[in-house]
Amino acid sequence: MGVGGASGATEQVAEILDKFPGGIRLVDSIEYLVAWARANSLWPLVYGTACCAMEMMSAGSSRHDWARFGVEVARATPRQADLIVLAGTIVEKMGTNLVTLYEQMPAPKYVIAMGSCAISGGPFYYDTYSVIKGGDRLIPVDVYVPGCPPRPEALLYGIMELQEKIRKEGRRNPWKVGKVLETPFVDTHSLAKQEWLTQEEKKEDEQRLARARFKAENPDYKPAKPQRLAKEKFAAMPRIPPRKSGFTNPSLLAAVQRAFPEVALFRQPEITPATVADLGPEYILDLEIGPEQYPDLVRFLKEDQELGIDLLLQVTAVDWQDHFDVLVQLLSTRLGHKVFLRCPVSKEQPEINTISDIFRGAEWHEREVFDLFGIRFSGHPDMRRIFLLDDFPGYPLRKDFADPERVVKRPY
Amino acid sequence: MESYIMIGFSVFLGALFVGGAIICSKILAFHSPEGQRKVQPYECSENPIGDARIRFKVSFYIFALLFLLFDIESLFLFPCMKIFKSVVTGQHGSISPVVLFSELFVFVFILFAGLIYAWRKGVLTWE
Amino acid sequence: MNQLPTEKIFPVHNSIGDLVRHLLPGSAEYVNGFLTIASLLLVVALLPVFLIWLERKVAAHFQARLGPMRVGYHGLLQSTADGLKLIFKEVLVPEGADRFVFFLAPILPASATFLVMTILPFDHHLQVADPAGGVLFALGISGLSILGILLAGWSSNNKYSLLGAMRSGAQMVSFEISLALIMLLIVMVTGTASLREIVLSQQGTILDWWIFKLPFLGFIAFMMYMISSTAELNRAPFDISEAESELTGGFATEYSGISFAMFFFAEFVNMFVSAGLAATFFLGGFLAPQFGIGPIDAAFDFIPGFVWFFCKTFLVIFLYMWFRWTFPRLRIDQLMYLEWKMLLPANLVLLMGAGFFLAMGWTL
Amino acid sequence: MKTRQVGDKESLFHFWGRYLQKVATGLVSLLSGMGVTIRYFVSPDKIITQQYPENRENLQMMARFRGHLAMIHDENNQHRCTGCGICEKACPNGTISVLTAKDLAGRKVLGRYIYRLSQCTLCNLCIESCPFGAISMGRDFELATYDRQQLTFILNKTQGGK
Amino acid sequence: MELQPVDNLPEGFTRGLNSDETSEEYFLNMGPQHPSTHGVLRLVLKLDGENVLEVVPHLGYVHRGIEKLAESQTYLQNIHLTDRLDYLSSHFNNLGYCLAMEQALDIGVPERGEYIRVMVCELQRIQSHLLWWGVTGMDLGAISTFLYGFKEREMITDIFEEICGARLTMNFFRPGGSFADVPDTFIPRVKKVIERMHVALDEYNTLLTDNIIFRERTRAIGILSREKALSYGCSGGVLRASGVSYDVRRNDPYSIYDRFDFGIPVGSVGGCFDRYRMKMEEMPQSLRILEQAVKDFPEGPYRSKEQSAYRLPQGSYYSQVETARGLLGTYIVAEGGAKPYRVKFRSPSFSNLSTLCEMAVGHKIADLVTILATLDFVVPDIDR
Repeated sequence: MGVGGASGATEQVAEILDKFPGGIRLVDSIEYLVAWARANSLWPLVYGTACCAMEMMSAGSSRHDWARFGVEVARATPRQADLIVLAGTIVEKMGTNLVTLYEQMPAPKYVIAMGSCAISGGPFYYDTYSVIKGGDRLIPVDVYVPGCPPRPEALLYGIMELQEKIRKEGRRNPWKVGKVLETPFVDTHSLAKQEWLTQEEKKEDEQRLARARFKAENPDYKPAKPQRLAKEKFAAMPRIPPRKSGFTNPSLLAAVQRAFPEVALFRQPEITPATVADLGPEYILDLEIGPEQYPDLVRFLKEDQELGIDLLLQVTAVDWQDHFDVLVQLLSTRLGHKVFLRCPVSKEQPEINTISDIFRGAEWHEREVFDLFGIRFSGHPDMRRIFLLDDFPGYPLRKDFADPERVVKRPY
Repeated sequence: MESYIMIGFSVFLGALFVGGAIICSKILAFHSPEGQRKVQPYECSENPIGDARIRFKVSFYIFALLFLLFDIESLFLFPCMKIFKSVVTGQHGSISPVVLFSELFVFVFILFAGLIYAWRKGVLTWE
Repeated sequence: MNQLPTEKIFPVHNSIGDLVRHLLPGSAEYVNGFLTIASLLLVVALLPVFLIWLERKVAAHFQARLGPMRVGYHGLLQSTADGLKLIFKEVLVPEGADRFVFFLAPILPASATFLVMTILPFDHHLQVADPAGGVLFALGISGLSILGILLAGWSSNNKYSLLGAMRSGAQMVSFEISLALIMLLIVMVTGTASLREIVLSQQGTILDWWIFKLPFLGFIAFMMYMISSTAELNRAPFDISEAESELTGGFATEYSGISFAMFFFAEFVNMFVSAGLAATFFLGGFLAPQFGIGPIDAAFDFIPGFVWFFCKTFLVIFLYMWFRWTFPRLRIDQLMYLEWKMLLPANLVLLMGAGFFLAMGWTL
Repeated sequence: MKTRQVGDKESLFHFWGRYLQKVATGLVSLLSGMGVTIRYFVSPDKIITQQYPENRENLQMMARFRGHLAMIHDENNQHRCTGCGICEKACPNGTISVLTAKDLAGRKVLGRYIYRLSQCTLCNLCIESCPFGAISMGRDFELATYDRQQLTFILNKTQGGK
Repeated sequence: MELQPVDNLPEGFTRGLNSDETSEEYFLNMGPQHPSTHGVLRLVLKLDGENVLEVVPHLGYVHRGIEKLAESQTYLQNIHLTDRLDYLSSHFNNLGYCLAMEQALDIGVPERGEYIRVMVCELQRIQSHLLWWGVTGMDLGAISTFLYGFKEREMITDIFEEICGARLTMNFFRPGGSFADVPDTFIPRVKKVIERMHVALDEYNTLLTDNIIFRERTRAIGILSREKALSYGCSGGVLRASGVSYDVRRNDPYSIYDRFDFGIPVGSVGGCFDRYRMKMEEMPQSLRILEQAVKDFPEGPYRSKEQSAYRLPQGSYYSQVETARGLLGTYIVAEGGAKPYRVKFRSPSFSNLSTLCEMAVGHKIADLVTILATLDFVVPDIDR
């Protein structure tokens, strides 16, 4: 990082020419020409991480057509790009790559931060452990285009602002590489509040006097009541539960219990198929099973022809402070019913058998659970972190996760 | 021969033009300070894995050989083609156009047979 | 058509040359030649600027949009700005690159373009050189751009570049054969390899152009020329060597600034040359189209030849652009299939067909 | 990809038939594709480009367009905000800071309404939650700046603000 | 030229390069900054010339921790977070979240509200498919398709902007309906879109579907068998292309989808062309739904009673919707209070992408791009 000032032979040429009469004029007009060329030929890098990239593409579509500005020559390699539009959230893992990209662009290069995420982290400012709060903490940004995402026109306006900026720079106002912000992550919301409060406290004394005087002058002053806006009133509607197909809960439970008598129902200690029926058709059977039988039950559910369960929706986990629950959600595409099952895992030794040999799709889901909860799956072919960097400290979805370096706590 | 002098001259001018542009750029272009990853080869913004000077698939060479074969063979046709018209119009009285065509046909036929052979051998299928 | 006597030293004549001939007898031929080359250089230098603008405008109109609009009238100065910017842009050399070859690679195809431009017959007497083996010359020079791309890919020390270079090597090498065979066909039916004489062999009405002659075969030959020259130019749908969605920047991944501009420059001049050759071979070159209707023919004949040449060339260029903005890209094995199993056999059959026609003495 | 070869179980005649048919249908498909694009090329009325900076005069955003948060002020530059802070709580990302002061009568009023456009997701929740209808969405979109600090606004014009 | 051994085996690979003399193998990074990974997905390829031997995807280049964030926001605030999962299906995501909340709080939706939901969702499906179509064309080298797809997409985007003020991140639906009614111009605009789409789809088919180059590029590429698709938990077009007729709208109907007459296209082979065809044939079906909905679009209230603060009773709630990409499951664990205890989104792209390693092996780089394009994933949806 930290690209200092740019230098070029232009400076030396200009120094020589300046001494001659009319030399300044000449250099100036060359400078003007170069600035004009640069401003009108901004080739963007094909870069986009999230939603803003779609609006960036819209800006390139026929309707908005940024080709009118000569911006349509989008390059896939940074070597030929002049402009990088930071479209979308920048997370820690991408941060180093973004700096690489920026450094690999030849000078002069320009950066537009598009949308809230790239400006300040936007919706991911508070309580996120992986988002970089603003692109300008990594690379110098020239123009900020606010919005979430900004309209294509707003981006075009941002490009016009950038053109304006480029046109004004020349040798005498040399191309400046902007500064990388190095401020710590602050909770701007609380900061503003605090500042305001101290400011108000200082005024307290003089205000007290003013208020007393006001009260004396207007003894029967009655403030007007604020008028509430009349909002449209809506009637409550009865909910029509959607039609469910496939096995009913009682018959499903009965089938499972036949093979696995130990199976329990989550938070429903006394289970009989009859009581399950009372839970209603929308209730999805939520089985609980010990770690020993957990893979067997999954295998049973998959292989039982009658039940017809064939699709793994997901494997996930819930942190219940004292233990974890690993959750498996299954679906029958043929019949339409769903089964959830959970297996408690202790916090001290978070390890459980894998089911990736039963459902191939579980492989990534289990990696995700490992990454975010730190639950290991024994027998898993590729137990690595999936989203976060390998040296990320801790497991973020645990309830006790705290990382003051990364996370700005929500003030309210 | 004279025309080749002109061609040579224009090559000189062309090189001058191209070289001029490059020298002009050398003098006037920006030079930003060396960055950490600035000169690292671009591999989708990641660190390149291994060397870029790699061995390459043999199929490329097979096609290069085929090219040599067919291109040279077709260039052999060139003199024949050049006089074909004059033979037909009777300027080369001694050669009958039919004979010439037959000779040509045999040549091209052999070429074609070679192609069919390569085809059947599966050489022409890029794997 | 007025024919000037053939020249002593250089086969070059134009109005400027005539003027100089009067003023400076003796040295006239040299001055004349230099002037022609200088004006040609100007054309070559300006052509890509115009062609790039044209490409962007045409692409835009194919896509229901406007294209460059804000620099100059309808963005006419857009590619000028791009060119200027590229000159003033930093040139980066990747770590581990072969510096000499890295810089040489874009210069080769760019200067080679000047070579082919010299033999294009722009007008009756507007042609720098007319070697007897012009067709062979054009064919030979076109290989130079392959060399540039291969060198670029190899020297960049980048796997994407190398992949792009190898792809384009295989591709161009293949399509050169069918290009050569089509040119051979033209040589066969005209009996000459001089481009000027090939043009002159199409004198008469529009039906004497090679595209309409040789019942149907001429048209097929033209189509095949278009296909193989598009491939030779590395243009979509055959742009596998710079396939952006696969290889990011292809062979030019590591090129920036002026070095990249050189590739860009060469690409567009090459396109012009290819189109010019198509016009020369098939569309009567600088000859005015004649319909056998007196007044129209006279009017058309009045328009100078180079105007017709440019018209025809741009027509072919438009075809190239039309292809580019319509078709998806082929995969490399399909490309090879197309060349070796479709074009090449068809070419040989075509050649024999035309030979048969000629040998039988039938009118073409 | 498996390509059949000559003599590979099918007759030569069949092979060539298939081959030629492929060429013919292929050519037709290519030409019809070119037909689609040329139709766009030759009809300028199909161009849908809106020339943004040139059409500023009559560029009208949709009525509900969410460009930025704005406080509704009447002709006397009075707003309806009471500084209750409901919007502040409704905002998912701490975009709004409602800083209250006391007026001369000792009643809590709005002092400064800080709005950080740089963080705003334009989700409309603050406006939905406001019981007094004091804020609305502005329809400006030309908000790009050179400085991130300039994206923090003070929305109220009357009390407390500068 | 000597072969340099790779010192550190790239992450996720179990076997290194073939070390014998004739080896032509090498590793190549594709992404995170690559035009055809559609965002920031990183694939590390082991290649032999152009042929793909092994693919290892690396995720997380836009992992923003939405699920953690959702635990610290109120239920209502979380709706706007779902916009940012799969931003091309933000209405679906909103809907999925609202359905789970409605299930928990027993909130009904009035007739007009349901119609708005269905119509807006189907418009979004078309919109998303249009973008996908354009991008697929662009990945295969036909750049014009990209702009053609966007042309009609903008018409639909206009509708969205008119009804909710945003073009991409809508935050439109609320438990019990939507935050605003549709304006009067809604129905005429939808009619116009339907009319235009019928013409446009013909154009698209001529331009790309029937094109011989496109056909050849997608033929017999990236075959995914029925068993594999199920085992990997695929959904949406990817699953249907492999011959499994499962669509949440049909098999587990939500909202009022069971009232409409529409077909579910099902493929046979499960290759790239089948996956392409699924999407192309889904668009006319969506138009069919729209046509029916336009015909009997009712008057009346657009939402049911608003609650000032949503507090879900203890329990876990699951809803699923069919987004443009497949099955989106929203799983909310509530422990009382204004904020959820745990929120989990089962994103279709995540499971769909996991099949990539299976499909790409043995094909070329160009085919890998085709496979990526037809898988139609959205990276933030995978990373969340």
